[in-house]
Amino acid sequence: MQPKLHLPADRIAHARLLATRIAAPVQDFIDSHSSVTVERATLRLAGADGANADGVPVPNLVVDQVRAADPALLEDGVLLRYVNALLRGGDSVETLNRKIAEGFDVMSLPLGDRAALEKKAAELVETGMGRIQSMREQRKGKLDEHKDKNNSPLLYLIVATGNIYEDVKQAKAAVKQGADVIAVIRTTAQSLLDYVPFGPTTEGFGGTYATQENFRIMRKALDEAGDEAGRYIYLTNYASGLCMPEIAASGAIERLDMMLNDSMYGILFRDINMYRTFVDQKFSRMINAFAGIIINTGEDNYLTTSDAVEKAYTVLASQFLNEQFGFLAGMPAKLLGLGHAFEMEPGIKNGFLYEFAQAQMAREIFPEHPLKYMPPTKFMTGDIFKGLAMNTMFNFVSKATGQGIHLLGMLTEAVHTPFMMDRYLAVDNARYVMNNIADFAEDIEFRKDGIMVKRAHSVLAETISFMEDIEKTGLFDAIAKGMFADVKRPKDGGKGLEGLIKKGPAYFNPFETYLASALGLGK
Amino acid sequence: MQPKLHLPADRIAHARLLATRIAAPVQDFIDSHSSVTVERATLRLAGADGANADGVPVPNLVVDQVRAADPALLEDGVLLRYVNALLRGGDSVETLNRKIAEGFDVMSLPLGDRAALEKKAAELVETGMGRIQSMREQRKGKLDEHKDKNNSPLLYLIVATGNIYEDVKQAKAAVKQGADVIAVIRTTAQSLLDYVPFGPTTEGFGGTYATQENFRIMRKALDEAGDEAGRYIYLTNYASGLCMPEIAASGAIERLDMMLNDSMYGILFRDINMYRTFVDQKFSRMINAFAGIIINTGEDNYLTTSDAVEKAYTVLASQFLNEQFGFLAGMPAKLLGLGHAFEMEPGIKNGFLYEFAQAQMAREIFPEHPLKYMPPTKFMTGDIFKGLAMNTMFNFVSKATGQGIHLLGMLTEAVHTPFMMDRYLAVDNARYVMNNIADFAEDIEFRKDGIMVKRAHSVLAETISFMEDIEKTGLFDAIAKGMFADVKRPKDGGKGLEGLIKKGPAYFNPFETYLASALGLGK
Amino acid sequence: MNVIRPYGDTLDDGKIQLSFTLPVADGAKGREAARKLVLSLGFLDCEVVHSAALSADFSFYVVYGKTEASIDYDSVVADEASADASMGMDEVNEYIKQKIGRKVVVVGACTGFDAHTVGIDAIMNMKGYDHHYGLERYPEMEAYNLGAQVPNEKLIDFALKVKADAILISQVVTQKDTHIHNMTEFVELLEARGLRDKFICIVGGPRIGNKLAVELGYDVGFGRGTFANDVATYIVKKMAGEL
Amino acid sequence: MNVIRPYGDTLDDGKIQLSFTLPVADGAKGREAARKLVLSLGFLDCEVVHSAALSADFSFYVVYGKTEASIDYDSVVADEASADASMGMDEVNEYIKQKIGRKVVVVGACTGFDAHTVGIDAIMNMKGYDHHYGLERYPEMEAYNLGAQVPNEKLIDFALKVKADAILISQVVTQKDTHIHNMTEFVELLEARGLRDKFICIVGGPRIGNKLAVELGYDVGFGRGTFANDVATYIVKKMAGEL
Ligand code: B12
Ligand code: B12
Ligand SMILES: Cc1ncc(COP(=O)(O)O)c(C=O)c1O
Ligand SMILES: Cc1ncc(COP(=O)(O)O)c(C=O)c1O
Repeated sequence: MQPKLHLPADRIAHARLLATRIAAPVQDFIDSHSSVTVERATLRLAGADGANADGVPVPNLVVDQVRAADPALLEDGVLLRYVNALLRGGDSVETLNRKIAEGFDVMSLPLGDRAALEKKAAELVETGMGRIQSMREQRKGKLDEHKDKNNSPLLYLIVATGNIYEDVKQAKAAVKQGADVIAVIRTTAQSLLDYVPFGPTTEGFGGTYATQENFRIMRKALDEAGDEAGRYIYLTNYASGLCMPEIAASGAIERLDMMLNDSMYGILFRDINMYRTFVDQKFSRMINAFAGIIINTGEDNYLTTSDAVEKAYTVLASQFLNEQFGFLAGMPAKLLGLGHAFEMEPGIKNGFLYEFAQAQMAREIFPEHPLKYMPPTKFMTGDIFKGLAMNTMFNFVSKATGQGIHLLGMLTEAVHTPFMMDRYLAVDNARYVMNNIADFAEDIEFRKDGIMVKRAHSVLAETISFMEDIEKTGLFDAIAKGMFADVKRPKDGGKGLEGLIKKGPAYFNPFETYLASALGLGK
Repeated sequence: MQPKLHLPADRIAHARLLATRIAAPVQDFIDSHSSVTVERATLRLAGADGANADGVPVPNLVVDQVRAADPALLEDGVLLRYVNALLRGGDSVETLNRKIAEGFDVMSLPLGDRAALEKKAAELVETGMGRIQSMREQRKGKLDEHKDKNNSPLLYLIVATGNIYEDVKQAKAAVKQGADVIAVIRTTAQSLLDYVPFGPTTEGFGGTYATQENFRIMRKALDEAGDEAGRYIYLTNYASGLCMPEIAASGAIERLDMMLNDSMYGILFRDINMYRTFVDQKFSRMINAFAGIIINTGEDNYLTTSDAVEKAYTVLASQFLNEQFGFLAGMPAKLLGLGHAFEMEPGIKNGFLYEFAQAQMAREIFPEHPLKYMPPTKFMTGDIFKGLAMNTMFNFVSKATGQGIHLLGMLTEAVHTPFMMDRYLAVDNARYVMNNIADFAEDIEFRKDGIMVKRAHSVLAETISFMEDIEKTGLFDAIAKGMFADVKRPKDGGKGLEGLIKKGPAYFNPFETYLASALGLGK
Repeated sequence: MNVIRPYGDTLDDGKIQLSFTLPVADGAKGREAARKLVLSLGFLDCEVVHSAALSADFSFYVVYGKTEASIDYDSVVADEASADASMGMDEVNEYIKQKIGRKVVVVGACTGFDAHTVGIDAIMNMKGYDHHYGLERYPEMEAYNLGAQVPNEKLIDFALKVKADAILISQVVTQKDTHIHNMTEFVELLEARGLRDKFICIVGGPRIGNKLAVELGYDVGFGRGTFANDVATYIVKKMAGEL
Repeated sequence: MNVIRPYGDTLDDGKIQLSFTLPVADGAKGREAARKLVLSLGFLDCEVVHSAALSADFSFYVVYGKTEASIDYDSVVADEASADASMGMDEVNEYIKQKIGRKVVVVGACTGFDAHTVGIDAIMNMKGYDHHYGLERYPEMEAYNLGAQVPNEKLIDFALKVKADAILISQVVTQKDTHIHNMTEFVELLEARGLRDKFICIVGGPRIGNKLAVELGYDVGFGRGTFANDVATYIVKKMAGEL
């Protein structure tokens, strides 16, 4: 698409430079730390799975056993102990998992020969990473098979029944209606659980638990539905929360295609400790990157609490930061589904022009990124007819600015989680609008000194000045001072800090090493 | 608004020239003819009103009396006989009307002194035209009082209960909701009645009878509602049909602000004889012009039967012809609400671009004309949610191309005549969209070789070649051959031919003379 | 028995969306009235999610309700003449040749004051509608389309004249039940003239249902989405005594 | 008696628009099922104006129905706490000075797993909402907003600590009736600890009605469109014994 906004390339470059400078000190911190969930994710990649009778997952049991034996041991990484148990018992991964679930303590065995351990670990890396690699290839195969059959932008629908089997029904109907992407919304507050539930689940509130088994069930259903519909269906779930890397690992194993993964969402919107979040997001993104999973970042959340006109620059600033942290985790631009949203008050004169300008701005500043564009939510009301009109305008802007991933707005957004018919109406609307304006983007230009051009320039300028402030303050302090989303998050506050681990000199994590090298990340 | 389409001025001028050449021979015919309804309209302007016990209106009674006495007398004009009766009886207009309604025959009195008759007639002209002039001034006063309070485009809503008192309720609610224009839809098939019913009416099908009393009732209601809302409310009704000039006369007297009035609608869509229609439309438009009433032409009708993409040129050709016949009747551009419509099949790829281009084309070719833009109707279905989305897109195009008179689309178009809530949803949608994109038109340009520019150029080219054909064929024959709207109308077929009157050498119609001179029309 | 209920996002949750106007002012009392009204329709549960003033005395409501109402799907009998397997054009012509052995004559019109010809044209005109040719194109049929606003009397006379097998009536305007009056008048005229049995009487239009048509004395009624071959199939099977 | 009915375009025409899904395939039988279902809800007359397939086994319907259901508008009692004449901020403060004579302490939170703070913030935060300042700005009130996902137990402890007069709970998520469980638990906890009478208990949220709140043992419930002064008015009048 031809650029329309005449944005100054040097200012954009400057903003990117600011992002690297802001991220650098954070990255230093990240590199010297792990967390309980990074360790558990590593275990999962190695094959740890299952749960005990109380539902405590095997990876948690292992970490807890290590910590119970001696908290200081965590600094060496937990994988060592799992591998040790495998080697000592001569068990398969499955057998060991079962034993652990039944009460076996990996710390009951003294550490064996280091070289043998490393060799065994290398085998596990090969198997684990091979499995993910093969999922990536499967995806590529299917995408090639159904080339050019998806809508552009991809039409993204959520299912949120709380029951994975009901979700499957709704998802299949959604595919029938034309969806390209199905996101299974998680149950309320799962992001605050410091473990990933096990097995298929049927009881969630406002969403369905993200579990590896649920991923598998939905993946299978969508492959079937997609084959029938003749297009690939992207499966999406949420990494964010206290278990980012673990969910990323399960997602990689079960061939998810997209994951919600934001470098700061957990901090700002879930009050998770900032150190913990930064550490977790990195490892989770390395996994996403290796698995070829597109991440969706959460800039839209800024606008659910702050004003979309006034605080537009926070969205752009966050996009630059998410991009930067993504690059640092080895993600290429084409996996960075940076978020933004159509959330202005519908009564604003020329509001459509501002939205159009901002969406176009995102497109031009992040040209290769599969931008994730979110529909109106905050100003949706019980007036479903007005809501439908707002969604129509949103669909228009999305197509006219070439967005990548289009979350369908629901006319009942202010009423309930989507009914099946709500979803149908959403897809139908989007397809009508997007086909009807198919080449509009190419057919118009913006007036050089017009409202839209001016708007984009001013948001970019505000963003840069905001990022300059953050750079001066430092990102940790900036968050602590409430510079993002009007919420103050004390550095040592929030959930999950206790799960942060300072890596020791002997920290052992061959998965991390493998990933870093595969992704071309220098240490 | 800046032009965007780069339409060649010389081609537009050529099209206008073709229109004058097409209209000229028709105009010659018109000038040598009158019709029963032209005569009745003249009587109405002179004050003839009321109806007999069977509901036959006084103007019809007078014409019938003249014809019954001697059909050849019609060629002198009927007014003479009415004036004669007035003078002879020494009655007031009201008394004479009552007498006629009670059975008095104006032909029972021999013709009196010519000079006295002409003098009396001149008095009637002064009174009658003075009344209309004062209505025009009242309108101007009210428009000045509520300057800039109307929406742009004007939001036009219909009421169609069949009962004038119910219509009033609905109209008032519509004004409260934001309408600028209220059109009282006529009862099904009124256009085929060769008389105008009398008095207030409560029993119509699909609409309410157009009667002078109904006009008065609604005018009063809208003045009240408008004063309350702080803006002028335009009252609209339909001139078209077998009584075009009479309804125009009643509308002028009761301060209507707009009237549906098309030079060919009756022929093509109501199978009214073509000679009759051309004669009638001229006199009705002269009255409209003098009364400052905006006419709305009916080009949208072409698209209810023909394909909107293929037959776009018929719309533009008809606009040129309606313009030309308007000019010939003394109408300035600012009273010419030329019609067009958003009627493409919603499944067409880039359909929105074609609609946008055509609406913009109409705007650029007819820059001072208050274009009347009609909503989707043909492809509306029982899917009210899809319908609402189509209306949203229509509202968008209308605002983005600066249309003048905007007929609101109803989400239930395919279901029933509008419910009160349907109208509310329509206004609400239009106001949202139009405010949200307020200055979009000024903010964009069209790509020089883009789809929209090309579309407009090609429609203009097709129009010209179509009009060249018509010029060659002659308009009467072109209609007879089915070149318009795919319907063939034999020259001597259709309704109302028997009411055509060849003017005699002594034809007397001082109202026509007055209007022609006031409107600067050379004979 | 196969009991079904409306479905929101869970089987049998009974969710239904409603919208309507009440002739009262908008406000808390209006919303409560809306709620009570919906409950009185037998909804278990009702949320008024939106209200707005339409004028000082009228207000608009959007409501989501939950009902336990259900029906036995097995007991439902589809009642749309055009519903299921109609023959295609070629099949119909073949059928006529085989089972009737002469041309079938049909006469159609838009009757009364109704001027909506697009529907009857869709059924009868050569070009047809949405890739279904009209009856005029059927070689084994003779089709006369009289167009708009045809008086019932005239239509009957014409049908007699051309010895029509079937009369096709289109009725689009339904406001104030004009279509009912008009349809009734037609049948009464036929009966008065003792001609009811001479013709297959068919009526169609977007708001016409088969039930209504049969009630009013027609053989069949066709609604929205009808194509020429649906009607043709009906006519020829009826003539051949297969219906 | 003032009997009212839904209004389409004529008084008492009883017109209502409905839309819903049925767990059956789209088609003539589905449409008939939809029609029968609506009739079974007591509609006199029902037109299925649109149907569409949502999947092989689900279908969507748009329907217009006509009902004779009516209610006596005079007998309707508006039941929205925020409905009518609330005092403004200044008035409330004046009222506290006059009739209570000490600062009024309120504690608010979004309880359970609910993280939708925008609503409680709208009521409590300084800046307020839609030009209505929040309770924190009321000079005669002391307002504590505990934010999101506060366990009921914690909220009660905090309220005791600051000697709250009123506890304000926000519940936005209603799926699977979480709000009901959560609201019930809160009241049960209070009662178990013998504290129910110590506080004015108020709950709010977009899907909360006063009726429901009172049923579950709260003093009052506030729905969508509530402003701080509505709640403040209720609290102070209740404290002053004027409610
Ligand atoms: C086009 C149109 C017009 C055109 C008609 C042009 C023409 N030559 O037909 C014009 C502009 C003239 C017109 C005028 C009026 N119209 Co009109 N019009 C429409 C419109 C937009 C489309 C109708 C259409 O062409 N549909 C397409 C055809 C293919 O569909 P169909 O008719 O349903 O036909 C299909 C089936 O029903 C069936 N079928 C139909 N007839 C038959 C017959 C047989 C025998 C069979 C087997 C099947 C069959 O098969 C067809 C193909 O599948 C509708 C709104 C809408 N979107 O539906 C309003 C609509 C029908 N009109 C309406 C009204 C009120 C009028 C007027 C009375 C308004 C007025 N007061 O001036 C006038 C008067 C006309 C008159 N005297 O009848 C109302 C009717 C309301 C009601 N239910 O009573 C509608 C619904 C609009 C509205 N919401 O107000 N109209
Ligand atoms: C913003 C938002 C979010 C934000 C919340 C940010 C934040 N800090 O609050 C984020 C993105 C985090 C979010 C997340 C989720 N959300 Co949410 N969210 C919304 C949204 C878009 C707007 C809500 C809002 O802010 N409204 C504006 C405020 C001012 O209105 P209000 O809350 O009604 O408050 C007013 C009154 O109700 C009243 N009031 C409210 N509380 C109180 C308390 C008292 C004491 C009083 C007196 C009055 C009062 O006064 C207020 C002012 O008038 C709504 C959809 C919508 N448009 O309504 C969905 C919505 C509420 N969310 C929903 C869901 C399901 C979720 C999730 C569970 C999804 C998931 N599975 O991940 C999560 C989980 C959150 C959790 N754990 O609770 C659903 C709830 C469905 C239902 N009825 O159960 C909704 C309706 C969207 C939908 N259609 O699915 N959400
Ligand atoms: C990046 C990101 N992660 C996660 C979520 C939601 O996750 P949860 O509500 O489970 O915290 C969102 C929702 O907006 C999001 O944007
Ligand atoms: C110019 C014009 N006149 C009149 C009408 C309708 O009048 P009637 O149906 O009464 O002939 C229309 C309707 O589209 C119209 O466009």
